[in-house]
Amino acid sequence: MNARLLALLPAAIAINLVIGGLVNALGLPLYLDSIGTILAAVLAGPAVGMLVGAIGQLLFGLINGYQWIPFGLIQLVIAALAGLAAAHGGFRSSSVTLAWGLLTGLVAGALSSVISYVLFKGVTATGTTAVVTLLRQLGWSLPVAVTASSLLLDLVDKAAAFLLVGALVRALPLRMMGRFPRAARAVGR
Amino acid sequence: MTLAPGALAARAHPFTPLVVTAAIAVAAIALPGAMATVALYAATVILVLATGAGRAALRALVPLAPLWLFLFLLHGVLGDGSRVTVAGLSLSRDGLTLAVTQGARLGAIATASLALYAAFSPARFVDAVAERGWPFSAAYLVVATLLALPRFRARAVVILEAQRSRGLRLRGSVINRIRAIGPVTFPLLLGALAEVDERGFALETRCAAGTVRRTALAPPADRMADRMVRWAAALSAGAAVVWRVFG
Amino acid sequence: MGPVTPLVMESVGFRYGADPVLHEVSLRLEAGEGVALLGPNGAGKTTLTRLAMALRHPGTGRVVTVGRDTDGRRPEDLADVAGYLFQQPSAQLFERTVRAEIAFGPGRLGWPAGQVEKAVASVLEELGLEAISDQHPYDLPEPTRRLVALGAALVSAPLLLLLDEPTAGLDREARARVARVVGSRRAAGAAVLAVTHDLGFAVEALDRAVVLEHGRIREDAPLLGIVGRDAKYPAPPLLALHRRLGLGAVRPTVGAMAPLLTSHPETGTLEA
Amino acid sequence: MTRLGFDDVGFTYPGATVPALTGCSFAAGAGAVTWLTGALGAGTSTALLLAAGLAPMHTGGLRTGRIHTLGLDPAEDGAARALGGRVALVLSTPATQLSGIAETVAQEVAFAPANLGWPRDRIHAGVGRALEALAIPHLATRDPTTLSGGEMQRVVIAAMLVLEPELWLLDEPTSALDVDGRALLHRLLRSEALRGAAVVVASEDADGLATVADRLVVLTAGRVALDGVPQDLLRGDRIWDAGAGSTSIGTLARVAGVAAPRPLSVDEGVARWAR
Repeated sequence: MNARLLALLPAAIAINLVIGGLVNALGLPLYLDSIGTILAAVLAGPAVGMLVGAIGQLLFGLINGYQWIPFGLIQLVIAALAGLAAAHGGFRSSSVTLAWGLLTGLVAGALSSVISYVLFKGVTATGTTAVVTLLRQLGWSLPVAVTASSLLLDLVDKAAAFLLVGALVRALPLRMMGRFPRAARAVGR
Repeated sequence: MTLAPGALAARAHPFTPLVVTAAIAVAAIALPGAMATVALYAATVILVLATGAGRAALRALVPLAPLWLFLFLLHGVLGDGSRVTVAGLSLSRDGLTLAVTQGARLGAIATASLALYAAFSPARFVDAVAERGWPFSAAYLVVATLLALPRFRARAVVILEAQRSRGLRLRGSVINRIRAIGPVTFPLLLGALAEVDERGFALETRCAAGTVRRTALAPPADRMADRMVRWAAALSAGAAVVWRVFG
Repeated sequence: MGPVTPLVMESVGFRYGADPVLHEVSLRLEAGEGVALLGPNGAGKTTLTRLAMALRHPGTGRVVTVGRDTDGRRPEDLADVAGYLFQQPSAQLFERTVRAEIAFGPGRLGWPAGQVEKAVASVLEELGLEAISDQHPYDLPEPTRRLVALGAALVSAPLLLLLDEPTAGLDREARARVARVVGSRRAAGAAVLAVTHDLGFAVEALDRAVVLEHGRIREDAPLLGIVGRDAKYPAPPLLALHRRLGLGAVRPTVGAMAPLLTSHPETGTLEA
Repeated sequence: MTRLGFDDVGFTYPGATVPALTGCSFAAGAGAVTWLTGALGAGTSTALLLAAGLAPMHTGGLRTGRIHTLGLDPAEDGAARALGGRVALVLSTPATQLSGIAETVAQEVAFAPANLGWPRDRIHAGVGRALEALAIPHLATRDPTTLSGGEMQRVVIAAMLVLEPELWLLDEPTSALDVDGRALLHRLLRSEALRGAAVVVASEDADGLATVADRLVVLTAGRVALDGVPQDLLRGDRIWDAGAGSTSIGTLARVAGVAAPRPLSVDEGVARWAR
C-alpha cells in the first residue's frame, strides 16, 4: 500500500467516526457516519472506500462493542454505490447527487432492515428502535415496522451524506482536485 | 487504557485478547437458548473481572441498558403469543425468552469488545504484527486511525469554537441549522484532505510504505499460556458452532 | 463617559478538570493597547485568551469583554465586538473563495449586504489579499491562509482582538503586514492581546508584556522592560542595535530607526 | 561532490496555469549548507519536493528537465526505495510530519529505522543519540501529539537525524522553534555538513542563516535569480531586486539609505553607526 493511501485511510475513517459529533452539535437527527467512506470512494475508488468502511466498522466495534459488526456490510455497499456514482459523474450537480443518495439510502435501508430484523430482533441503535417501538405500538407487525423505520432514517441520512460530499468535491481547491483525478470525473470535469 | 495495574489483560500477548473476544462473539451468536447465552454472559463478565479489565464490564452497561430496555418493551411487552403476568404486567412468554437470549448475547459481545479495547496497546500490537512479519500497512491503518480519533475529536471542538467566534449560531430554525452543516463539517474535511498530502510526504520519506520486514521495537512475549488460551478459545467457539448445528 | 474598556479580568481562576490552569489573574486592557502574552508552554496563555472570548468560563472571578460579562454568554454573543484568531487556520476555512471566507462572519452577524461587501473589501486591501480574493484558500500557501483567517477575525472591526500566535510560520512579508495591521487597528481604538513567541513581531507591534507562569501573572510591564532584559526573552537584532546605539525613545522598528541612521552620501556619518 | 543537481527543471502543479519552476538549475554539494530563498511562491518548497521525488509522484503535475538526487532521478521507478532512509525531508508543519502511530517520542524517532528493518540495538542507540542532539531526552516518553509546536519540530528533526541521511532537505524548519531551538538547529545543520551530508534548507530566516549557510540560491518566480556566497549577496542590492531580502540589520541599512555593501549583524551595525 502506498504512502498516500496510508495517510488518506485513517483520515477518512476518523471522519466517519467523528463527524456525527459535529452534526449533533446542531441538533439534527443525522449520523453521516458514511461521509468518510463516500469521500474515499469518490477520491480514490470504491475499493478504497470499502476498506475505509470495513476498518471503520472494526474500530467502531472495538470502541462501542462488536455486536454492530454486521452493519459493516452496509458500508461496503455504500462504498460500491458511491464509487459507481463517481465513475458516472454522479456528483456533477446536487439533483443528480440527490438521486444517487436516495438510491443508496434505499439499498442501505433495505439491507439494514434485514440485518436488524434477522440478527437483532428489531432492537439496535436507539433512534431507529424508538421509531420501531412506536410503530409496533400502533399495531404494525415487527418486520414492517423495522423496514419502515430503517428506510426512513437511511434515506434521509444517505441522501444528506451524498449531498454534502457532492458539495465538498464540487468546491474542491484546484490543487486537491488535481491530485485526485477520479474526483474530477465524479463532478463531470 | 482503563486496566487495573499489573492486569493479566495488559501482560497477555496482544493477539490473545483478540482471539478470545472473537471466540466469545462467535459463541454468543452460535449458542442456542436463554440458559446458554446467559451463562456465556456471566462467564464473560467473570473472565473480564479476573483479567483486570473489570471496568469494561461496567462501561458496557451504558450501551447495553437502552438495548435491554427496548428488547423488554418490544418483545416482552409488545410481543405476540401466550402471556404471563409478572408483577402485575402482562408479558409475552416467547418474547421474554427472546429478549433475555438476545440481551445476554449482546451483553457478552459488548463486554468482551470493551475489555479488548481497554487492553489494546497500539505499540504492542504493532510490534506483535511486525514480529510475525505480517503486513505493516494493516497494523498501521488500525493504530493510526485509533490514535487519530482523539485528534479529530479535538479538532471538531475547535472548529465549532472558531465558527461560533465568528457569530455562527448552532441553534435556531431547522433551516438555519441545515445551513450551518457546511461551515461546521467542511473545515474538518478540507483540513483532513490537506493534511493527507503532507502526511503522505512524511510517510514516504520515513519509509512507511517499504517492503522491508519491519523491526519490532519491543516484541511482546508470547508465552505458552497465551497460546493455550488462544487454542482453548478457538476450540470452544468451534464447539459452540457444532452444538448449534448438530445439537 | 469614555469608551468601553475592551477587556477586564478580575481575580480569574480556571481549572481544566482537576488541573488548575489559571489563578488569581487580574488584567485590564484599555482601548488602543497592544499586549504580548508571554510565558512558557503550558503556562495558560491560550486558556486566558479563550476566557476572553467566552470559549471557556472562569471558575472564579469575572471576565468582562467590551463591557459584556462573559458569564452566561457564548462566543457568538461576543462575535460583533471581539475577534479571535485561532492557531490553526484549518479550524475555520471552508468557503470556496477568500472573499466569501472573510464575508462569513459579518453575514452571521446579520449585516446588510452592502456593508458586508464594503468591510470585506477594506480588509482585503488592508492585508494585501485583493489579487487572490477569488482563489480557494486551500490553493494558497499556508502563510497566506493564515492571513485569510486573520482577515476573518478583523472584518467585523472588533474592539478586542485576540490573536493566538499570529505570526507562526509566516514569511517576512506577511509578518510585516500583520504588524502593520495590528498597528492601524490599535490606532483606531482596538485593544490587541497576542499570544506570541515572535519577539521581533512583539517589539514592532505591541507595547506591553504580560508574562504568565504556572497560571499566574509573574510580570506585567512595558514590553521593552522585559525583552532583552530577561534572559528568556532575548532582544531581536533591531532592538539589540537600538540599545547599543542608545537611540532612546525611538521605537525599535525599521521605519522609526531608519531616519535617524540615514547617512550623508559623502561623509557616511550620522545626520542626527 | 554534488549530492543534488537541478538542470533546467520545470514543474507545473495539476490544474495550475503558471509553472511553479521554470528553467531552474542549481547544485548542492556534500559538506555544505545550501540555502534556498525567495519571495512567497517563488518555488523553494516545490524544489524540495521534486528533489525528494514526492513531486510529481504524490502531487501529480508535470516535470521537465533533469534532477539527480544522490545520483538517481527521484522520479524514476524504484528510486524511492533506493533513496529510502538516505534523504531527510523536514517540512514546516511538524504536526503533519508525525508518524501517526507513535505513543511516545522514542517510538516516533524509531519509526523510520524500524521501517527499514534496522536491528533493535542499532535503533535504540540511534534514537538515544538523536534525542541527545536535539536536546530532548526528557521528552522520550511523552506523547508526541501533545507537545508544543517547537518541541514537535525538534522531534520531527530527530526522527530524520536518526537515519544519518546523506542529503537533508528542510523547508522552513524553524517556523515553530523558539530562539534556543533556532540556534540549536543552526548548529546541527553545520555539524551535519561537517559529517559530510549535503544540507539544503529553504528558509526566510536571514538573521539565522546568514552565518550558517555556505551558499545562497535565490529563486524568483521559479527561476534561479542569484547563486553565490550569502554574506556577499545579503549585503548587496540584487537580492532585493530578486524579491528576497536581507537580515534585520541589512534591511534597516537599506531603508536608511546605506549603500552596499551593507552591515548584516548587530556588531556590524554598531561599527557602522556608533558615533
